[in-house]
Parts: sequence; structure tokens; C-alpha cells
Amino acid sequence: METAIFYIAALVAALATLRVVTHVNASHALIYLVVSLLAVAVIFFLLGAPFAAALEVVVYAGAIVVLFLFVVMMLNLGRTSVERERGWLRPGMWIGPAVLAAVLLVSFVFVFWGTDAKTSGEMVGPRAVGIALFGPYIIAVELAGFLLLAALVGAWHLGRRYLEERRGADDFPEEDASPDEAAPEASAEGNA
Amino acid sequence: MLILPVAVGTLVAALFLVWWERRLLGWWQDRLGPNRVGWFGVMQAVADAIKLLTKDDWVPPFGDRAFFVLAPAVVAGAMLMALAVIPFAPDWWIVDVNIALLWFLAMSSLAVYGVLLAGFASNNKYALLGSLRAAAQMVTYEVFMGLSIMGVVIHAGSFSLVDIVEAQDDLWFVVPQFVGFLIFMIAGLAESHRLPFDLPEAEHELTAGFHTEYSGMKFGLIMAAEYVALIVTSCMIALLFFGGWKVPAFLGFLDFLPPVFWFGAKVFVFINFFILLRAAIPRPRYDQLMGYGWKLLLPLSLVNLLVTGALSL
Amino acid sequence: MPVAVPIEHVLALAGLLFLLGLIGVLVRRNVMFLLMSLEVMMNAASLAFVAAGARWAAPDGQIMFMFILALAAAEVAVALGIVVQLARRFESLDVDNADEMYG
Amino acid sequence: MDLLWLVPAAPLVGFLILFVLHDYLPKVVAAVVGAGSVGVSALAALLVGMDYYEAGAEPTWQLLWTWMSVAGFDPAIRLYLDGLALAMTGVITGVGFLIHVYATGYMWNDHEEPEGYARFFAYMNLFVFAMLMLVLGDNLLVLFLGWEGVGLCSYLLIGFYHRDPANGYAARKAFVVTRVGDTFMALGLFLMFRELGTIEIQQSLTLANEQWSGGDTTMALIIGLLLLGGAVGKSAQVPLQTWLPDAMAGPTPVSALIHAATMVTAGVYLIARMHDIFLISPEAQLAVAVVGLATLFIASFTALVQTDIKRVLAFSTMSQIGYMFFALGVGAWSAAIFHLMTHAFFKALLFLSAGSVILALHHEQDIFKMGGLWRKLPIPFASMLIGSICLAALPFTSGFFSKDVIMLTAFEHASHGLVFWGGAAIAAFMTALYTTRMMIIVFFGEERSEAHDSSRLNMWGPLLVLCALSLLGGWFGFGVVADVLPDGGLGEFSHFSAVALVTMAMPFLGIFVGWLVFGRRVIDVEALAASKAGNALKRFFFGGWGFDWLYDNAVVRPVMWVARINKGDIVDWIYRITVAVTRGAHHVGSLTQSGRLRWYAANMAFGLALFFLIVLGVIG
Repeated sequence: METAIFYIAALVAALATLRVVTHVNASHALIYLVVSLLAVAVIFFLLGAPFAAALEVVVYAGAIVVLFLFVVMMLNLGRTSVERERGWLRPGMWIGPAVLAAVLLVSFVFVFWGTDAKTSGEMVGPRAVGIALFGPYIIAVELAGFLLLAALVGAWHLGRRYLEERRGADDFPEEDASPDEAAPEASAEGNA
Repeated sequence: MLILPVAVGTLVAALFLVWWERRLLGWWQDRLGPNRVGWFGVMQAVADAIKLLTKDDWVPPFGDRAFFVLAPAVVAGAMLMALAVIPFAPDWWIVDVNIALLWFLAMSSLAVYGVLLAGFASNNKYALLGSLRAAAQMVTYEVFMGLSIMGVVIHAGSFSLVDIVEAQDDLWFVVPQFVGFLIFMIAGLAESHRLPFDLPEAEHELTAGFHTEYSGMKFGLIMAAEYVALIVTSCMIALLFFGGWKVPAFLGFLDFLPPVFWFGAKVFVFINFFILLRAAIPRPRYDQLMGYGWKLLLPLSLVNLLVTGALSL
Repeated sequence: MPVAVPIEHVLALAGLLFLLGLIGVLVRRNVMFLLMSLEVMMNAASLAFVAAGARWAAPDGQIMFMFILALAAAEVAVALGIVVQLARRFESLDVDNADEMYG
Repeated sequence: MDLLWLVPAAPLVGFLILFVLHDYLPKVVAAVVGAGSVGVSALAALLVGMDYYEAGAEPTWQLLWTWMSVAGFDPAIRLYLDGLALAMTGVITGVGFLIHVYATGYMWNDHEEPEGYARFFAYMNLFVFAMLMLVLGDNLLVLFLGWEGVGLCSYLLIGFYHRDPANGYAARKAFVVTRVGDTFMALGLFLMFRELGTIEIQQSLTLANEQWSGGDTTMALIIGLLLLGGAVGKSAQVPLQTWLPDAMAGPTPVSALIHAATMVTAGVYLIARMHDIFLISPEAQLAVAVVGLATLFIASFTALVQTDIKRVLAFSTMSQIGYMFFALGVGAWSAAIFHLMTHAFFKALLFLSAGSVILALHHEQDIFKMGGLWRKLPIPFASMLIGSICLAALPFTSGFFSKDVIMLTAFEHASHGLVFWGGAAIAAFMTALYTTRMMIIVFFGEERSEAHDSSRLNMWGPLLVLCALSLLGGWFGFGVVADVLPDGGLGEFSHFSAVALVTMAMPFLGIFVGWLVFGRRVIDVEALAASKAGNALKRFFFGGWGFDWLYDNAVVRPVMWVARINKGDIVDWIYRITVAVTRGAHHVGSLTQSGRLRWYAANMAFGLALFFLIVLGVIG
């Protein structure tokens, strides 16, 4: 019964992912992505990785894709963008990448098919993961922390308004940053 | 096989909570509240339900039909799914998984989608703004919610809710984890976007926020989901911090009452407390809410986690 | 509850998802879809890792998954910031607009 | 004894506080931290010293931590305390503390560098720390660390008034010239490590005695000469002495602490610390004596014609350190350290009183613009007078005790006794002469300037203490250093002899001649100086016997010339070609950079597919 669930989840994941790639409506594609992620979470659970499954839902589906949806809503990609998307996706474009992917998939499967190995079917719980994470992998955890900090700073910088204002000023944004131009603005603000 | 009783029971409880909340609010605010239908207006809830069921189920033609239908189901479904892991008494649970706590977090994070999709599908600027707010608010407070209960996990050494309750034999976790309890309560309030944190539907700013366009039973589902969320949050507080079904030590002479009674009593206390909060505290501004989260709760919960971890080494 | 399935089935699924993501990256011009496809690819990679971990009943696969998660979170935070800037600057999400940095 | 770590730690903490917070600290706090940390250090040194003597004066170690551990080479940060280190530590922390206290007043209203108060004390504290590591370190690596540390602080403090490029130049000069010596020293240390296989000082000395004593002493000679090279650079001896007069560009407390009392005596310490090497190789020891005597001679003549009060003192310092080297060279080891100590007292006193004079005259340093100041500046006058009689070594002052021992030991030197003694005696005469000249010109005669003595307790307090130390230091000081080093037989010159009498008479003679010439003007000095030969001699002396001129022409100008004609940098051409090739390749490569993300991804995927197919043997 559980094995059947695995194959069903795999099928769901594959189909949902296919729709993610081919859909023209960004928000619908995102919901398909969530479905795909949930299916993968089920697979994780069945493979004996409940902690990974939970994180897949909490972080991936619950936070990362929500951010996507957030941006899609913020940019308000409505019907016009669907039409434009249709215009961008000419059927001929799919041929090259599909052939390339097929070659890769075939050679990839060819390499490991028939190994006869099975997954262990054992549960590796959060405790084991935590112990390994803060034992041998502690350096990597620190590095991941640094990465997230860097991303935080980067996102903060990118989200600031002035990048947008510089665009409006003229076509040569780098000149905008010079202090002699910044000064009159400041004084004008002071007067106001 | 408790699935059906729990699901139906919770929905009915949610229905009557609407009436109870209105009565309580009326009492606290020195007015009457619903008192005409049935005894003390009890049947008002039933009347409301009948009204919602028979109302015209309108779908806006300018919106995204699929999402519009899907959204209430996601909201209510996620909350009902969260109920699956809650143990009401010894051996009274639908399922006990060793990651029950994570399951609860996962479901509460999936509930975001319902709100987001509802607002997005309505294609209405108030709804859109409401769901944007909801997304940011819920993603933000999910972080502290997760962090705040990690202290409990450290104490109990397990993600299983049954284990956590069993670990509170001697001492309720509200004592060593008081900060965690506060943060969890605030985050739970924000997660279920109830007053005072109901910014996604702040009625004097956004009409009715993300569910402006909803009516009929879809609206009913959203409403029900809100009350289910309230129940689930109260259940979690009772389980994580107040010893679940265990008899309070100072009421030890009453231990002939069944465990489920104690669980129910605790949940009821917290539900009433949340209703009291609604009556007592005004709604903050949106930026205040977010700043409060990131600048106060995040450091606080991190410190709490650090201290807990250091002390339990 | 965990099941023992042939590892090559899981890996084949991972490969399939990865290549679907790759096709998405190669075909889509909308930067949002590009990023989604990237997420798909990363998710496929983490599936392969978790499968490998499950093969030996070791936690390492899940740990790699968590690092991929951290990576994905960092990537999304920055990438979505760039998307917003891109949308404001070019009033379009066509990634080919941002080809000014050639040569 | 457990407090030993605190001795260097206190100034280090002081430095860190001042360095990190220098912009945020009020002046008062900076002063308290700056002087207080050294005060704590001095107190700790005092306690450590008392413990040391109570415990029977046995050398002790204190391990702080292991610096690194690489393939069996594991130098430790370990402190070593014996009599020599204790004497040095006492001088550094004690005199250092007094100078710090003085500096809190001296630098208070500094008009040139008003923002630099905390920075000044940060550098000073760092200096004290480095100097303490130098004398307390038990291995050559820590010693070298301290050695370079004091060099750095010297550089920073000479250039403290960095707004004037001349000061920066002086700092650079000091840095580069001492670096020449340091290179010698580093080579010597490397050689020792290679030959003896250890960097711990005591162990290496024992090994050196075992390996070379009585046998082939060539290696000891080479090492000795290389170490001497380092000592010469740091202690401003001939021929690397030219930086010290220019180093007077720094604030006066710096001159007192670094360029008179402590850092410049590091060379003396080094040779004393390594005395076993010099005992093995008498040739090397003789070289030390010759260097010392030459410096002594040259510097005392030069001091006679200087017009800048601080330069007079600088040359005097040079000559006094020459005495110490000379003492080391003739085998009066303890006397050298004794003289180091007494010199630290009275030279610090002289510099600080000179500083008071300079401050009272609004940073006027030319002695010919002073005069008749004794009435207006009684405290600086009194303290400077005491410092001067110590410097001139009048009987029963501290300078007398140390210098006398040195000269009498020199007289008993096996081979060149008379020459050595004679040279030293002439230099003693010259010392008294130039000291008298300075005192008379500065404090007597007609008044030539306005002076306002505005010194407070924190300035004249240290002067008072130093006066006492200078006058009385000779009585107790020798006991402190007597057993430090192996010379034996010191203090046995008490028999009255003609030599001793002449030695004792020399300062009186010098003062008398000085009084005749500069006070009573029996000889018209100006006329003498104006004559052709006299003028030439004066300029020769004034320029420090032409060393600066020599180095300028022999080293600086050729280097500058080479640098000028090699402006294009011939070696750079190799790299420029590399750059050009890289750039061309880059241009070719950049053609593939369309800036289109999907193009790159497609290329990557295509390459991957190709790779897979090749690996699987489908193609190729």
C-alpha cells in the first residue's frame, strides 16, 4: 500500500512539475509547484525522512513559494501577462531543450539502472539529523548562516527605493551617485 | 477512527463559538449580543448557518474562478488537518506521529495559501492588499512560532505531542518556557489573524480584506476556518505549555474527572482568553505589527532558545 | 511506515524533475518562471540526496537537503529582489532585457 | 610571582582600550587608562620583584600559552624572569610610569595634535608592552616580536606630529636604519636556531657553551657580530647611529621613554642576555668595546656643538649607551646594566626637565634662544641640574657609581687597558664639558625669551621622584644588578689609586673648563668658531662626524637614482606581457558572453550532454 503511494506521489510530482514548466499563468504554475513540492514531501516521508518532509512543507511550500506568490501578486501578473507569456512561448522552442533533456535523462538513467539497490526503509528521525547537523556538519551550518545573512543584506539592498529612483533620474545611473549632485537635493529637503 | 467525530465536532464547536464570542463581547462591552433565537440566543448560530447555506453563492466573473473556489477549502482543510495530530486524552487521537509538532507547523504554513489565493482570485484591490498583508504577516509569525516551541521540544526531547504532554508530569512547560509561551500565543494570534492582529481583513481599511468578495458557504468556510484556527491554537497552547489532559496540581482532588474534560476545560479557557483579547486590545498599525515581530519577537525567541539550550546541556 | 523502493526509481524521478526544470530554464523567458524552474531543479537535487541518505539509512542526505533549503531561501530572497527591480526598470519580466552586461 | 603575566598584560589592555575607543574617550579617562595601566604594571613588577628575592633569586618561568606547534617546533609565549629581566622590567615599568604621568600633563594642551591625546597613550602603552615582551620573553621569537614591536612604536611616536612631513621623514629614517640592524639580528637568530636547534634563550646559551667553548669559536664570532649588528641599530651606535638625533622629532616624553631610557638600551640588554656567546668569542666582545668607545667619542664631541637642547641630550644618550657597550665589551657586565639603570633615571630626568623648559618657552628648542631661566623655572632648573651632575658623574651621584666601575674595569682590561681607559676618560671629560655648556647657556646669562612655567603636580611630581632616584639610585642600585651576570670581582676597586683619582677628577675638570669657557668666557668661542679651521671642525662635529652626509651619498642617493632611472620598472614588463596576453584572450572569450542567461544555461546543458555521451562511449 505504501509502495503504491510512493508511485502515485511520484506521478503527481512529475505531472505537476510538467505543468509548472508549461503553464502560462504564473500564479497557477506556482500552485502546481506547491503540489509538486507536497508530493515530494510525501516521497520524503515514505523514504524515511520525516524531518525533511516537514521542512519541505514548512519552508519550501510554506515560505519560499509564498514569497514567489507574494511577488507575483505584487507585480500583478494578470491576464495581459498571460497573453504575453503565450506570445513568448512558441511551440518550436520546446524542441531543442526537450531533445537535450531527453539525451541527458536517457544517459543518466542508463548509468544507474539495474543496480538492484533498494532504499533502506528505515526511519531517520529528527534526532539523528540534528546530531549529525551539529556534529560533523557544524562548519557547514555556520557557512549556511553566513549565506543567509548575506542574502538578507542583499535582499535589503535590492529592495530599497533609491535603485528605482536612480532609474528615473537619467540614463546614466552611476553619475547620480556623485556627491555634488546629492548635495543640492539634501539642501532642498532641508529647506522644505 | 476519530476522524469524523473530531471534524464534525470541531465545525459545530466553531459554529457555536461564533455565538459564544458575540455573547461574551456583548457582556464585556456592556451590551446584549444575540439573545433572541433559542435559549440565550443559542440557536442564533444555527440560524446563521442556515442563512449562509441558502445564500446565493456568487463567484466574481472578473476573478480567477479556480482559485476562488479552492481558497476556502485550503483554509479550512489545512486547519482541520492540523487537528489530526492533536491528542485530546490518553489514546484519544487520530494519529500520533513523531513529528506531530512539525505537522502542525506545516499545516499552519499551508493555510497561508488559502488566504493568499482568496485575495488574489478576487481581483479586487482591497482583497489583494489584504492577502499581501496576510502573506507577509503569516510568513513572519511562522518563524517565531516555530522558534518559540523549540524550547518545549528541547525540554521534552521529542516532536511528538503525546511525548510532550507526558513530559509535563512534574511541571507544566509554561513555567520554564514562559517566554516561549508568550511568543507562541502572540504568534498563534497572528497566524489565525484574529483581532487584534486581523490586519488582512481590517474592516475600516480594507472593507473586509481578503474575503471581501466572498459570500454564502464559501464565506462560511472561511469564518469556520478562523474559529477552527482559534481552537487549534488553544489546543496547542494547552498541550505544549499546560500539560494537555493532565489534572492541574492544585486541583488534584478532582482527578476523578476524565482527562478529556481537563483538556476541554483548558482549551475553553484559552478560547475565552483570546476572545477577551479581541475585546480588550486595539488593532496595531501594519508596520508596527511587522516591526514588533522582527525587532522584538525574533531576538526574544532566539535568546529564549539559546538560554533553554544552554541550560539543558 | 517508510517503504523500501528501488533506489533507481527515486533517482529516475529526481532526474526527470531536474530535467523538467532544466527545460523550463531553457525555454521560459519570464524570469518568474525561470526562478520556479530553478526551484524545481534544486528540489530534484535534494530528492536525490534524500534518496541516497535513505539508501544507507544515514542522516547525511537530509542534511544536504537542509543546506539546499538554506541555499534556496537565500537565492529566492535575492532573486526576488532582483525581479522586482527588473520589473520596475524594464517594465517587463523578460530576462533577455537584462543582457546589458555582455562582453 | 604569579603576577608576572600582569606586568605585560596591563599595558596591553590599556593599549587595546585606548586604541579601540580613542575617539570616544574623554581626555581624563585616556590619561587615567594610559598612565594607570603602566602604573598597574609597575606595581605588579614591584610585587614580582619582592617575591623573586624572597624566593631566593632563582630564575623562574611562567608559561602563558603555546604560540604554535608545527612539526616539533613549538615556541611558547613564556615569560622568563631572572635578575637581568627584573632590572630591565623595573626600569621599564618604573621609569615608564613616571614618564607616562609626566606625559599626561605635557600632552594636555598639545596644539599640534589636539586630537591625538588618546592615540599618544595608546602607542606609549603598546610600546611598554612590546618592551616588556622583549625583556621577559624566554625565546628568541618572543624577543624578536618585542624587538620589532618597540621599533614600530618608535616609528609611530617619532612621526606623532605627522602633519609636518619632516617628522614623517625622521620616523622613516629611524625605521629604515634600525631595520638594517634588525636584519643582522634576524640573521643571527636564524643562524643560532640552525646551529643549536632551539630558540629558547637559556637552552641555546647552554648548548652554545657545550658546543663551542674551547673549540672552534668562529660560529660564535659570526653570531656575536650579527647580534652586535642588531644591537648597534637599535641602540644607535656607530655606524647606525644617525637616526637617533632625528628621532627627537617626537614629543619629549617619547624621547625620554623610548629614545633615552628604554628602547635604545635594548641593544645593551640583547648583548647582556647573550653574553655567553660573547664570552666564548673574545673577538666579538672586543668589537663591542670598540663600537662602544667609538660611539662614546664621536657622540660626546658632537654634543658639544649642538644648538637644539633635545639633540644635545640625544647625542649624550648615544654616548652614554656607548659607555654601556664599552662596559659590555670590557667585561663589566653588571656595571653595564647598572649604568643602563642609572642612565635611565637621570636621562629621563634630563629629558623631562628639558621638556618642561621647552613647554614653558612654547616649544622653543634652540638653546641660544634660552638663557637666564633659572630664576623663572626653578623646578626644571633644579631637576636639570641634578640630572646634569649625574650625567657628568660627580662623586656619589648615581652616574658616578656606574661610570666609575666601568672605567676601572676598562683599565684592568687584559690587552688594551690603557687605551680603553684613556678614551673613556677623555669622553668623561667631554661629557662634563658639554653638560656644563648646556646648563650655562640655558639657565644662566642674560634672558632672551619669555617663559611661563605652567607645570602642575603631574609634571613636577615625576621630576621629583626621578631626582631622588638619580641622586640615590647609585647607593642601592648596584645591589639589584650585582649578581645578574658573571663578572665577579666588581666592587673590589675600592683601593685608592692614581687611576681612580684621575677618573674621579675628570668630571670636575670638565666642569671647570666648561665654566671657564662658557661662563667666564676666558676663550672667545664665537671667534674660534668663526675662524676657518674652527668653523670646519664645528660643522664636522655638528653634522655628527659626517655620517649623515656619508649615508646620503653612499646609500640614499644611489638608491634614489636607480629608482628614478627604473621608473618604468623593467621587471614589470614580464607582467605587462602577461596582462596583454590575458587581455587578448579575454577579448576572444568575451565574444561568447552574450549576456543572455538562457544562452549560458543552454551551453552548460549542451556541454553536460556531450560529456555524458562521451563518457558512455556513444560518441567519440
